[in-house]
Amino acid sequence: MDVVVKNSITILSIIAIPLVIALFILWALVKRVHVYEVFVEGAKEGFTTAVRIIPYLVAMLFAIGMFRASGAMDIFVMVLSPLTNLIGMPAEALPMVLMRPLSGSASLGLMSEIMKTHGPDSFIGVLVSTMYGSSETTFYVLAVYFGAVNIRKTRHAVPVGIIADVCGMLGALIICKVLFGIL
Amino acid sequence: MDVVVKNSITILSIIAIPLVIALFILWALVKRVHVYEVFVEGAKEGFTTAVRIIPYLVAMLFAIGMFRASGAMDIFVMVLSPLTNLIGMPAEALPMVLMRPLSGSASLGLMSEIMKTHGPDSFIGVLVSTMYGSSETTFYVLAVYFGAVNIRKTRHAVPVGIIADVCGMLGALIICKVLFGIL
Amino acid sequence: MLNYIWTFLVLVSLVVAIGYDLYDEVFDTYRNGKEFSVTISLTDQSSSGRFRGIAHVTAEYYNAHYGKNVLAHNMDIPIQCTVDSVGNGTFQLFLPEQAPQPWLTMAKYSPVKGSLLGVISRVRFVGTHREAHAVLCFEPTHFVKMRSVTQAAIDFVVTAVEIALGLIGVMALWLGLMKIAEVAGLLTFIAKILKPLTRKLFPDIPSDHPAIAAILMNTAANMLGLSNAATPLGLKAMEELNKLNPQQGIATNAMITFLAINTGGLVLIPATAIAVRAAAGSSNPGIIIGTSIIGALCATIAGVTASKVLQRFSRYNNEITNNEKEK
Amino acid sequence: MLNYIWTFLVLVSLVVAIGYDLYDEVFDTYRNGKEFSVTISLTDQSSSGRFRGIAHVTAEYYNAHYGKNVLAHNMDIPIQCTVDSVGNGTFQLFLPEQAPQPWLTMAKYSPVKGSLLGVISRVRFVGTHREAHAVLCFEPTHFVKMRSVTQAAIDFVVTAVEIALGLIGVMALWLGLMKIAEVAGLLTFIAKILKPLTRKLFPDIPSDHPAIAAILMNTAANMLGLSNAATPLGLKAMEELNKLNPQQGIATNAMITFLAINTGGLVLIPATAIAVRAAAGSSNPGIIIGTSIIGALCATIAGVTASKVLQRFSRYNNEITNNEKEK
Repeated sequence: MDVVVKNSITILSIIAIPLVIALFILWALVKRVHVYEVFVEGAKEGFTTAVRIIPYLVAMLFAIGMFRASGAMDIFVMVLSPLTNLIGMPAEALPMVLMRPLSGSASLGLMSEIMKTHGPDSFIGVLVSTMYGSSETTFYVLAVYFGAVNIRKTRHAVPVGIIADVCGMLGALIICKVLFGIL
Repeated sequence: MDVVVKNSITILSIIAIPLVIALFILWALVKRVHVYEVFVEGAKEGFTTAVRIIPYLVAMLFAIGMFRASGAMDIFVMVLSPLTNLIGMPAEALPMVLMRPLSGSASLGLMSEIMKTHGPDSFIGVLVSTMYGSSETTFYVLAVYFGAVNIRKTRHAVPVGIIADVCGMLGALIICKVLFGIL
Repeated sequence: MLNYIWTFLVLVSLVVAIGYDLYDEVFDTYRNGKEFSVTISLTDQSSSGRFRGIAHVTAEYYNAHYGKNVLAHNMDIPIQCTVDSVGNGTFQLFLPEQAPQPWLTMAKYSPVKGSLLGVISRVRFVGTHREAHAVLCFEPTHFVKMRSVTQAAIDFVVTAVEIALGLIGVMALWLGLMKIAEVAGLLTFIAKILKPLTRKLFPDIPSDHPAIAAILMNTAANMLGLSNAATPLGLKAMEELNKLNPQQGIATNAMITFLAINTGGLVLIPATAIAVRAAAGSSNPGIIIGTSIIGALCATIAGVTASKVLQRFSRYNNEITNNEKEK
Repeated sequence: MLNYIWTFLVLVSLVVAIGYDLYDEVFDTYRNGKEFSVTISLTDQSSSGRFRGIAHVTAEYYNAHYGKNVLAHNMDIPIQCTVDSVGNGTFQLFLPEQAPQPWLTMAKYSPVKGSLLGVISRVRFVGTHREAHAVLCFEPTHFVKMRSVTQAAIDFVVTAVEIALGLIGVMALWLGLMKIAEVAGLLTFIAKILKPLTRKLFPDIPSDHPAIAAILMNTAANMLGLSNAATPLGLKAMEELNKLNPQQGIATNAMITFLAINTGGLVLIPATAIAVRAAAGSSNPGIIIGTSIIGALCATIAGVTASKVLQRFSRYNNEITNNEKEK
């Protein structure tokens, strides 16, 4: 990636928040809004929203925590690896694929471990860090975002999230194979 | 100050709380109040009051935190020091005058630093610790106290606070000059 | 759907944990009740039958005892014993951090964490009391996985609350700032500018609704990797979307499309992954920027497409659209 | 008024931060993209082009490079590099805590905190590979003040919540005790005793109102330096005063007078200041007791006088008094 582009994105991400704050407050000054009073009015929601999330987050992390600790991951890798071998996914990357949507800290640990054993510039190292960098902790996001508005019937949100995760992981695998691997 | 007076004040501040608790409960016993039930009844308010403060405290500390970190203080000292030199205020004490009403921890840090560089028994050391000891974190108090009762229109509270702070700082300067300095 | 996944995660965890534990019981992984012989070099001995020393564990004996080839070198481990005149008593083995398996797990679930406890017997002192031969019998270790699964459940539940309470501050900050922008009319302004872009993605949302601005700001914060701002803005967006929700408690199409964009995880610079790579000594930590963006784009496009396709087959779909049309 | 001060603080902070950062950009404080030559003594070398060593940085070169006289002695800093066959690659410099400025700031905002990262090039090994000459180019450092201001905003917001949640316990304790005193009639009793003293200060409050007792107790706790009790009692006083407030959301005269007394900060023994003086080795730490009291008296008297004078010019004043009179 071009260094100039990378640097300008980095700078943008640094100045984004101060700029947004400045823009909001200057705009409000022009419109003669009582900023402090309005800020306080809006900030009141902070506590109730955070508290509303608690049961959803407890439910989700309870299940994910048990799953992480049970060692069920190893069994899934064992069962699924013959299938994923067919599409050329290295078995070492499979735990990342399975864990990434469930737990950010667990997948970060997996990534660091793979860096240590295989090296960060090995094909598996690049693949796993691409996978980590190109997706979100889907189930955590689902729990928090739906929890904040008390949504219990998620309709097709879970299938959509899983489809997105699978496609993202496949996309990461294919692009890494094309650029760095032997296709 | 007389040591006896100082010691008796110290003792008073130690026994004040136990004495008040004992007085309250004994008086309540005489009046046949159901102390446990009434205590719990009153204590219930503790949580809601504390939570009600949050948005006000967030708003205030957000602005104060940014101000502290921005280094704007140095610029204010630069701009104001010619003015304060006229009334004989040492430039080293100016950051304390400006920071004391905003942030307790920042002004405590300033005081410790001045003690280190100028010595606690120098004129500046005595002046700065007098200034610290003789005033309160006005804006923090305003945010918390008004926040607890949802007051957003503070009317003349801010000017009153600023006038009190300025007079307190001037009083501290004058008394220190009279007692320890060369007026 | 979340019902099934949740049930699946919980039940699979329990079944797998029981499976591992039964395996350990059947194959006696921890050699519960079996005797383990050691030689102890004494370092300190008091009169009351209490002594400290170094227990010498040979790799050969250890591997044979546990039936696994886990220990490469002999080990010297500090031990403390209390024995009576006949040579029976209790011991405490202070395990180092790099101790081999079964012992490491046994120490983790020992009553005194990090130490192995048990009964010592047949203590024989040799060589003017500078050395002793003895037989150790460890406290039995049972159902380790079940215990760790239970512990994880409790730990994660506590973590969940910490995460939520830790959100209060940044939530308040961003909700306060967003309220300023809302009252000042800035959010409506942004929403109107973005109308051509968002009409396709969120046809159900009125074109000047503040939800659009919140969604935009959440997406921008996510792309720039500003997670401190992204979550509060995302929750604000959900709350705005929920104001348009005719059936509280049931997700709307717009919410699911928004979450598809959000969980796609499009980040322009994946800072965490780059930092881990840099710390691991990569010769080019930033090489994954391009590949990550392509991966995330795949996920986002697939997610949005799936949300648009699946909403046609959803059970609640028609009701919501009808209600909205009536308004 | 608070609106203006708040806006002022936020905008001034941002403007100043941008000013400092532009200064850094214009005068190139961090020498972004400039080459820095070092000599490295190798300590450890693996076959894959990875090596560790000690980078020798001379004071003369460092000061010349950054155009400032910041480094007095030469420095030896651990370094880890990954280079290809041509001698190009990346490095990580493990900065010690007492490193000189620009580097210390650069390390603080580096992707791997505490280390400087960057590109190493033109690596030449000399003397049977025990030493290497190379050129370092650090990851660019930009907009440091903006980042620290943003970070401070988030840190303080989190602190605000911690302070508020930390108040719950003492709040509950004192509100419980005050309720006991209230139900037992003690607060009314105290208020009646103090009537001659408080009639002047708080003419709007009925003479037997519990607010008087809460104000008295808050003032006493403040004077004795009992901050754990002072804040809850002060909040209790505010709540009692708010019960007499005809226009919720707007401060009353009594509230402002009370706050003037409170922010005056009259403390009989300023314990924190004395402790700091003692810790700094003062020969007479308590010397400030008298001067502090005089300073605080000036503040209190000025504050109360100002509150009495300014309330006549306040926009909301008449409404409040009229409403109260009607009751």
